[in-house]
Amino acid sequence: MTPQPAPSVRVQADDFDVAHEQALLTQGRRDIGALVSFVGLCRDEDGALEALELEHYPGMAEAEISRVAVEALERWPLQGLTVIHRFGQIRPGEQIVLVLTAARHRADAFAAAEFLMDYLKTRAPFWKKERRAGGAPGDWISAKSEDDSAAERWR
Amino acid sequence: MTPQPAPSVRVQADDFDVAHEQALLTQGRRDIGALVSFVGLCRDEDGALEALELEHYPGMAEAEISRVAVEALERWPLQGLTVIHRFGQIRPGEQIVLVLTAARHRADAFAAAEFLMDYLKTRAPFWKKERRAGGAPGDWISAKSEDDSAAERWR
Amino acid sequence: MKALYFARVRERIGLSEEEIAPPGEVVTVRQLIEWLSRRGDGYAAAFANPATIRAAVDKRHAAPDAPIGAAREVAFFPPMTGG
Amino acid sequence: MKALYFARVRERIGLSEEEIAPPGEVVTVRQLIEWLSRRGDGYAAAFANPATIRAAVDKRHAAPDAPIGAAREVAFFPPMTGG
Repeated sequence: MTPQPAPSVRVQADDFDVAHEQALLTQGRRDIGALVSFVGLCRDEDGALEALELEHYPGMAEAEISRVAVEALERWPLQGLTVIHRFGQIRPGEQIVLVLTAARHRADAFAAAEFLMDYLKTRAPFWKKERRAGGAPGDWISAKSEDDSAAERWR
Repeated sequence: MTPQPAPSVRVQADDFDVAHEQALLTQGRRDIGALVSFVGLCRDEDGALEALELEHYPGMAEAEISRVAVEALERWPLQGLTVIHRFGQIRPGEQIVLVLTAARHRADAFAAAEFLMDYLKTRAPFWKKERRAGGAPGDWISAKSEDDSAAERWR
Repeated sequence: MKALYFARVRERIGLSEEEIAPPGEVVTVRQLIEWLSRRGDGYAAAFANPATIRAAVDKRHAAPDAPIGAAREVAFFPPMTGG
Repeated sequence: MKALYFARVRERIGLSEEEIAPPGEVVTVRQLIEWLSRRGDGYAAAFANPATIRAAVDKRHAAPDAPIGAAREVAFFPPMTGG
């Protein structure tokens, strides 16, 4: 059994490059069988949205994502794990969040990536505020009860 | 409701570039919320494997993957779908298969990607033969019953 | 003790952080919310619906009954909408 | 009718494809396998364990009871191991 990899967790305003992150996770390795990536993107809501403003709790955001990542490593035999979550202004079509999982077998990589996203949604301290097209001030996005139930299924 | 996208299905000897495929799927779009990619890689089996030789049934491979892709599009509201499967000689660390799914919501993108992989494993006409380290002839890889049961859960 | 406020809670209170010194009988997160609610109209509005308030004690999620103990930092915010 | 063989089936028969002309009483995939098995030792070995044989008729998976009808192309192979 290989030792648990250290998860790579980053909270940043800058965009990220999925291909670069995949390369970092797999470089020099020949024992990985499955690589799953999830990218969450900002949708324009049929043209109604001009941008999202993502507020976060610095320090806790990194700590909480790291706790979720460690939990994923305890549940599934992963060979690598990267989570990047952006904050600040994000426009439609731009990337918000990345989860990358590497494992010998695909079921573990898929399950861990879904678990991470479900938990990030309900535990990571980020809040999205809309800015409507035309510059009209928008509202805070409400937490969805379906996100809570998505997280519930891992208990 | 947007019309169903045409799936992009390719069976090829050449390697593929995940970032390029993701860019093709998302370019110019601002309505995609979730992008899931799965890459299946050749494992070296703790150094025992020198290469895999992937045999396929030309014509049927493309047709069967396309049938599975159409089934995925009927089951989940996807915004884009790409499947690439390689054949020929593949060395440890190299990519074998890519599944990319785009959807408004992450649950659909995840489910469709898992479904596609489970079905490809049991329905796409590919066969893997090992070449052992040192050049010793290896054997055909056996179909795993767990792959059959993974496909069963979608019925 | 430092109090941090985020998102709608921050907007309603009009502050992102402040130093607070709750009295000794304020022991739990719930009691701290009740104490803060009496500091002014903005606080009262921010905490009017406790079901929509989440709290963290020293950067960890904390339930309403959790003790604030010797926390250096307590934060209040709406349910999270990241990811 | 063209018969195609893949992977271990191909190796045991020693051919990747050939033209075949089964008699009229060979109606189903299973009957075609039985008829092919009698063509020689390689065929007999390839089809010795029917549970490990999969078939396709005109590039579609076909069950043992499926009719071969007027198929242009029938293929035999082991369970798939792609992905």
